[in-house]
Amino acid sequence: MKLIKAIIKPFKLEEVKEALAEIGIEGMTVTEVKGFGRQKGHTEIYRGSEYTVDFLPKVELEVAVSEELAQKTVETIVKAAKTGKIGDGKVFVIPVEECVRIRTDESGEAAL
Amino acid sequence: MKLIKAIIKPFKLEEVKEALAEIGIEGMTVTEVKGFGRQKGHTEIYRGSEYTVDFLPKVELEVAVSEELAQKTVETIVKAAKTGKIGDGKVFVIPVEECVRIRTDESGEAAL
Amino acid sequence: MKLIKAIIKPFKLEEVKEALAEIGIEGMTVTEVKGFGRQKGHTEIYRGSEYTVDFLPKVELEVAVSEELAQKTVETIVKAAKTGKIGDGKVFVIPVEECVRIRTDESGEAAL
Amino acid sequence: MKNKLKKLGLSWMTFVIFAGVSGFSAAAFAQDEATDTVEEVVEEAPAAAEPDEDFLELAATYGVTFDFFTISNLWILIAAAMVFTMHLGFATLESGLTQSKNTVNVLFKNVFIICMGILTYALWGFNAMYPGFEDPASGFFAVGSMLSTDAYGGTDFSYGGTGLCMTGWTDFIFQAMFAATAATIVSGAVAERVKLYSFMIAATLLVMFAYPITGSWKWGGGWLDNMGFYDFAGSSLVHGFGGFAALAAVLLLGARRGKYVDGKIKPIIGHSMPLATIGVFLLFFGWFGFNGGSVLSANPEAVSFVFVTTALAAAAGGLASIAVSIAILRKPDLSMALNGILAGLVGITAGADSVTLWSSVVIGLIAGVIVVFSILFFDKIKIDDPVGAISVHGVCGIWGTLAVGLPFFNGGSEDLSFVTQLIGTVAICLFAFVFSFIVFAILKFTIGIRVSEEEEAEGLDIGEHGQEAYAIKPS
Amino acid sequence: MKNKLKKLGLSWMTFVIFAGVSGFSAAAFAQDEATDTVEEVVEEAPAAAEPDEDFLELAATYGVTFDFFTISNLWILIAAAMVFTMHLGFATLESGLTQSKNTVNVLFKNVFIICMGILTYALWGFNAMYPGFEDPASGFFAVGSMLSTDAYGGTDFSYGGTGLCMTGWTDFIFQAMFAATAATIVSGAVAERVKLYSFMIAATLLVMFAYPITGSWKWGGGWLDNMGFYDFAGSSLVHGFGGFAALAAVLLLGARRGKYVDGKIKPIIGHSMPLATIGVFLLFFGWFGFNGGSVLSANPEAVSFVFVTTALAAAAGGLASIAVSIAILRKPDLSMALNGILAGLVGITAGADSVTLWSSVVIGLIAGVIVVFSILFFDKIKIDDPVGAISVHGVCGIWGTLAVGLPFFNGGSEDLSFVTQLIGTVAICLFAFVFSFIVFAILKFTIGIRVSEEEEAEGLDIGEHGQEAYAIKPS
Amino acid sequence: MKNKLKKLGLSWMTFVIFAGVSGFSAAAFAQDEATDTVEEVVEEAPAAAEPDEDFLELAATYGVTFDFFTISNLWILIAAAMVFTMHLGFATLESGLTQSKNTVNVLFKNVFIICMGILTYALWGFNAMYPGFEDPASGFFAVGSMLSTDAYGGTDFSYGGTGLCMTGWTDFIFQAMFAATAATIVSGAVAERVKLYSFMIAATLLVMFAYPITGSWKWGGGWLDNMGFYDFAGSSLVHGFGGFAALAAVLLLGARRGKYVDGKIKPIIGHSMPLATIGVFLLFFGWFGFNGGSVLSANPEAVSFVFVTTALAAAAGGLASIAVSIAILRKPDLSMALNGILAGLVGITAGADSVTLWSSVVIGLIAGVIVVFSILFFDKIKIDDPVGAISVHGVCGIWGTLAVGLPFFNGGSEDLSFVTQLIGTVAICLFAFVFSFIVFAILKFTIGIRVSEEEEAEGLDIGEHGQEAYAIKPS
Ligand SMILES: Nc1ncnc2c1ncn2[C@@H]1O[C@H](COP(=O)(O)OP(=O)(O)O)[C@@H](O)[C@H]1O
Ligand SMILES: Nc1ncnc2c1ncn2[C@@H]1O[C@H](COP(=O)(O)OP(=O)(O)O)[C@@H](O)[C@H]1O
Ligand SMILES: Nc1ncnc2c1ncn2[C@@H]1O[C@H](COP(=O)(O)OP(=O)(O)O)[C@@H](O)[C@H]1O
Repeated sequence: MKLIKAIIKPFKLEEVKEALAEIGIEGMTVTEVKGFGRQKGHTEIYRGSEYTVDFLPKVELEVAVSEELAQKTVETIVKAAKTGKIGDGKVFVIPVEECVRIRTDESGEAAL
Repeated sequence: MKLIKAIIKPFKLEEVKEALAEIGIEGMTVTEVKGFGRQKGHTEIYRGSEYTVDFLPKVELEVAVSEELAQKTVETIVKAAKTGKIGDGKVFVIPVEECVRIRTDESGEAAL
Repeated sequence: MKLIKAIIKPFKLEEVKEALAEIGIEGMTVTEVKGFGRQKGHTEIYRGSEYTVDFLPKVELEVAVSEELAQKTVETIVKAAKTGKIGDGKVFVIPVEECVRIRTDESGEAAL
Repeated sequence: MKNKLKKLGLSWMTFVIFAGVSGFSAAAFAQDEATDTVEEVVEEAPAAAEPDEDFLELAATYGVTFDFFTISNLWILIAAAMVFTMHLGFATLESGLTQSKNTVNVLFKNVFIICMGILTYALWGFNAMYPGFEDPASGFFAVGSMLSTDAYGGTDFSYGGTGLCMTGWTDFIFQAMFAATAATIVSGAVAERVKLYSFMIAATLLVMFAYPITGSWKWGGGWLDNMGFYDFAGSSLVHGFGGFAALAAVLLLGARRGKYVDGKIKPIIGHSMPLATIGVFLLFFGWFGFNGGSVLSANPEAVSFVFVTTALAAAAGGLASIAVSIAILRKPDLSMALNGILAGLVGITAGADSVTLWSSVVIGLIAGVIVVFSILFFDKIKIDDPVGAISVHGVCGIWGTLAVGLPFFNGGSEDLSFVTQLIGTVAICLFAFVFSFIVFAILKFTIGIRVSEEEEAEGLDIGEHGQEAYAIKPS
Repeated sequence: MKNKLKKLGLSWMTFVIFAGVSGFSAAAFAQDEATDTVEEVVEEAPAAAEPDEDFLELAATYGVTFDFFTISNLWILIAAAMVFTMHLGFATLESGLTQSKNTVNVLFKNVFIICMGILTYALWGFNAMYPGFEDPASGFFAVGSMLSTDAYGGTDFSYGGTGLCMTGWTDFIFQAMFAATAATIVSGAVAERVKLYSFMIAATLLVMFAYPITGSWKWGGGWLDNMGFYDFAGSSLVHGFGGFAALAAVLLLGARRGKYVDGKIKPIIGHSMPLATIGVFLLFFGWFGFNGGSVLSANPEAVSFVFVTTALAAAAGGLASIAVSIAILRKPDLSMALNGILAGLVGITAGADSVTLWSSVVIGLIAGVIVVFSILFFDKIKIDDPVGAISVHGVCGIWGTLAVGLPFFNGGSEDLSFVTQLIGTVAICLFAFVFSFIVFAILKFTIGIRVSEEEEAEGLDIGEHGQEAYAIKPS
Repeated sequence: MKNKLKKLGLSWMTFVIFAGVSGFSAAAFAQDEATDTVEEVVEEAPAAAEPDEDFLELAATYGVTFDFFTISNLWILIAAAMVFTMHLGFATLESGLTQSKNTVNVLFKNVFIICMGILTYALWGFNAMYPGFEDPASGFFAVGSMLSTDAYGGTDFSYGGTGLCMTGWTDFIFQAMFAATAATIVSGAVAERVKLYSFMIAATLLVMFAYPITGSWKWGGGWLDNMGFYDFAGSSLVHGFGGFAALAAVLLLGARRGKYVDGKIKPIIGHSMPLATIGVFLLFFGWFGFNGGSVLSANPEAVSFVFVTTALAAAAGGLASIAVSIAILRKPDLSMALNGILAGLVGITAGADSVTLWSSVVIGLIAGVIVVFSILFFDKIKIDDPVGAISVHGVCGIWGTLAVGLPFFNGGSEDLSFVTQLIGTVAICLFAFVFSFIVFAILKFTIGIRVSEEEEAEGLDIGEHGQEAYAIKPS
């Protein structure tokens, strides 16, 4: 199993969720995060002093999927989250050794 | 070492924390997240328009443990977090290659 | 590639970010989390009842880096985040199998 | 207004009377003597405005007290608006001291209460509370009825006179703003676990029927009034009432899950101290209207004295709670400071006009001490009151009412008796407790008063309203 | 003040006149008869205070109505301050019902509007709105100008007389607080997508020029007033105006991205219900000043009646919306309850002084029902109004104005006609719509009125202001 | 009240005097002439209410000015309640502009200040501030003492007369609400790093001793008053005082860690713009009471003029800051707009009653410009003031006081001199600075004034109070 961790622009969440639903993925966990990356350098001013707003609001998606689905999931997220503009985010694939559904004690891919 | 990532219902946090303490685990990191999964479909209405509250408040627990403890930790979490109702969440086990305690530079399992 | 996950004290974020910039790391994702660890036992009182403030505000940093940079990154974070006092946090190194930049579809280390 | 003027057939004679009332004719004498110089002056000063018809009519109606009546009436209206802001104060205080998953529910209850309170008071409560008992000695329960007027704008002008100094409308709106308070107090104590519809029913019954009954005992000229019981603005009649109605509800409802575990108290921390602080400041502000308006006229001495005692007691209550929290809880506790201010305010409410100046400080100080220990006490006996409403309103309400009966505080007034005060406050609080107990008990055994364990865990916002207070659905 | 006193050359004669006016000479007669006893009394009572010169001058100026004038003037000033708090109410309501990424922008617009509104009203609007048309029948547009005074503090004391009962300054500040409201209403409807500078320009034009024009039609004694049109405190003149100006803006602006997707409505949920609730309570509070102050004197009957109708309609509106939301939306919806209260308030504004008592309840109830269906309707036809401003102010504004013309509500008054009410409200709302449409259309085809797709997605706070509302940059 | 009436032995003669005073006897003459018609009228109109005894007593006490006295007294009380809301304004503004980890601390300080301020002012300050200097020319320091009354409710009715137009209680409560302001201003400037107990001690000394001293120089009739110094509602006496006391504290305290790093300014961003905005609107609202109440009577011209100048200056200040922030900071900065409004308000405070109409706009505009540059300047010289208190209150306080002395603004009044204004404002601000410096210096070298580096990093909420403002402990 893989844990797909995607950092995307917040307003893309809905679209990504729907795209994932279309390929049969119905579970995910979402966190509000702040991202720091190339999309920066926009200097702002607070009460007269300049500062760089370098932590931009992003959404982090964690989706655990079976090996087979992993590639497809990544592609789906990339496609749905793309705007082509800087700051679109990243997708990471992390190995998952075990997975348990708390409610049923099911484990492995059955738990996803 | 393993990183146990558990997504649980928020009000179960206290119980899980105490259960973990009993098996000797005293460190963890907690994030407020929104979960999307089977526990959905409850349609709500905001100012007259229907929408699906599909992002439900959950808590994500990250616990790094030694190989030996991993299994026990997962079981403990599952047991403490279970309500038997849909939406109880998942536990993922992710490999950790290295771990460092910032304060002391200790590394490996000593750092946990 | 590795995902470096560091849990640090919030007010150290700026310093860590700058230290990472110096070694050429310009991307990271930051989450506000609550940490539970040795730095606890400070009992507080709310409306007369004692309780342990065991969930302290921390910041979780996720930095994906190439194999080569991993060690250096960990060291840099540890150095910059250290105060020597309890609660300084941990750094975990997690394997990453794949990485994609959403904007460009680049993958692998080029995507970092 | 035009129509009415015509109907009244305001004649020239009214003008003459009025002119007389205000000394116009006397002015005329003076003018005879010094006509020239007068004209000189008039050239420089802007011409004295001609009184218009409306004014003349009004003045003719009220006679010599017209202006005092107008000022007083205006003050009570403004005071009513200030008391209104207390409902916002309660809404923010209660939501600040509870968890964010129940915020919509807490706010909704407060919005409902003020709307329901005003309407039911118009439909029934007001006339039930001020019945004009024929025989005050036996005045226990009065029958309410709808506010009524013969025609547009009609309320008897002579309603207030100089004793009451306000129109019937003013009396109604001021009292209506008070009425809902009792339910609001209960709202805080039962928060985070009460079933919404059950609460709405109980709150309506409390405000519509129960509150006017005890109210009439004193303010409606009933048996307590007849006995010499004194409760200026309602330490017992409003706050004690609310606090003990809350106690009954909480006893039937039980504590929030997770509050008392294995014999230990686990605090459930309020989610927003800024909201709670906004609430207490607004309540403090509104209390100037609550107590100041209860003078029922703009009598300069009485209103200003009440402002001073109110402010001193609140300040003393806040400082006392801070001191106690530092002394016994080892930390300056903001939520205790906030409760201390409210305790001082509740404490002074019964005697704001009749205790001596520095007594108000002492009453406030003691209230501020009492409230901390009371909160600790109720927690110890596992009576779970998320916002401290029972302690603040119930316990300090009794304290304030009794204090008025102590010679030390009332300056030895012969009209005030500790025993009478005791009888009164016990009667009121007991009635509130019993009424509330019966209502909540009936609800408990019919539609239920507590949300399911699951709903309580997930939060009442989603459970009862399908709405989150702080949506973070990113978009 | 001292200087002025000297300039006025206040002579002894003024004192005599004054003394006469107030019956001093009469008092002297009485004293002749009973000198000894008087002295006795005086020994016990504190000495009657000597009237000082300032007072004498003022009293001499106003004559017999001095005190009534003073009370009335004070009331309108306090009412102005209460109306001021409505701007905070709008600011919090609007920011609560929108997303957190646009909060700075929403707050900024409200801060700007009140500042701009007061100043432009002083520069132009006030004198344009109260022109004293020579021929009311043809009074359509008046030319504005700067507030002016000959010298320090100078405003003609005779400005108000007993009919208006206030100084020119008071009249100005009370009306100024109203003036900005129209723009605030638009602000809510166009939130989350309008370009800041375009909005600032449009808002300025609306407040400075358009609002005084329709205002003068009625309150400035223009053609509508002449026709018998009645709008007590502005259901149409303020709220209908704002609502329809908003509608025009929204039509040109389009819906927020993501609101209507594939023919389905996707609600964009407000980020803070506590903020929204604070907003509505403050608006309710301010409305007592809005309607109560519109009596334009402290007339006890009128002001108190207006307080009662205002409160009853608001309460009824809230309850009706709660009931409807439970009935058709299956859940008690807090945001609908809040809108219901506002609907009731807007609805009663036109007739707060002239409808019968229980009519106010019915008007409020109907407004509370209308507003829910109106919000659903506008959403169905894809007119995206984040806070429901068009429904609350526009639709319920019309409802309130028309209701005054219905015999059922006005008690069959002969002065009020449904047709005239219809003409008036249509004229006002249409003018607002057309003016706003032209202004926003010109802006659309020049500097643009909508932020870029990207900025809308990222939020206007960063885009327009480079500031976040809730900084969480940890430090 | 009943008791007192008896004690005063209100005799029939009082009634006669009163009747005379109000022209009753004159009315009697009129009635003789037209008895029949009168009766006719009376049938239609409700009967004129009988004046009750309380009223008669009061009116007898005050004589002809009774109603004016009552109105004025009521206005100052309401103004006091409005000034009270400014403390909530400060609490929310300050917590909004600071970090969430210090929110409980900021709120707590504000809660403490208002409680402490009211009590110490009763214990010492009020009598120290209004001493009635025997020789004004040498009036520098007066000894304070407890408020006192001979008996219940007793304050000399003749306290105010028509010059002051209020009871002693009213005077006290109005001034008490002002008193704590000085400390609140300091609170904002030292936020996020000051040790709680040290601050509490310093604030108490400032409010109890220092503020009444400078206050007595002018408002207590001391040497500055004697010299012709003018400061209507306290640009210097309240705001300048607070601002310079804050400056001294900040100099001793140093900047927050992380604010100035390697010679660069790193802004520490406030955590909630909605809270900050609520704060400024409430301060604006309260300022109508602050300035309007400082008229010390309900004089229609003066109060209404003050409302207008206050509102115009605030609006101008807001717009000026917006313009400047757009011009030099390239973005419309909400926090600057908020500070601009406050700057305008502080600026107009010294001359709200005495500058010409459009001068108020110019004073506000200039204040709005000054405040932005002042904030930038203090940041440049590394004086760290999280909320801009020194600039808003200190710098604009001086500006406002001096402006009153400029003929351009005061319309060339001969009573006002720039040099006197300069002497006064320098004396007041200097005294505040020196007093505050000494107090904070002593504290610094004894118990310390700054929290540990670690506590500052972790936040004062946990460090000083063991409480979080926004608990998110899920449960
Ligand atoms: N090395 C990294 N490790 C973790 N997260 C990263 C990394 N680089 C970028 N991110 C995340 O991805 C987001 C977008 O990256 P950025 O470099 O701004 O643009 P792009 O995705 O277009 O390259 C960042 O805001 C951050 O949250
Ligand atoms: N594939 C997944 N990847 C990541 N998180 C998941 C996944 N599936 C479920 N979750 C998380 O687990 C929570 C519970 O899952 P859900 O399907 O609702 O119920 P259950 O745990 O009973 O199967 C979700 O709210 C979500 O946070
Ligand atoms: N086993 C663990 N798994 C995950 N996070 C941990 C673990 N132990 C500690 N942490 C995180 O590290 C933070 C600091 O740990 P703590 O034990 O308090 O101090 P120290 O880092 O000095 O050992 C905790 O607050 C928690 O967020």
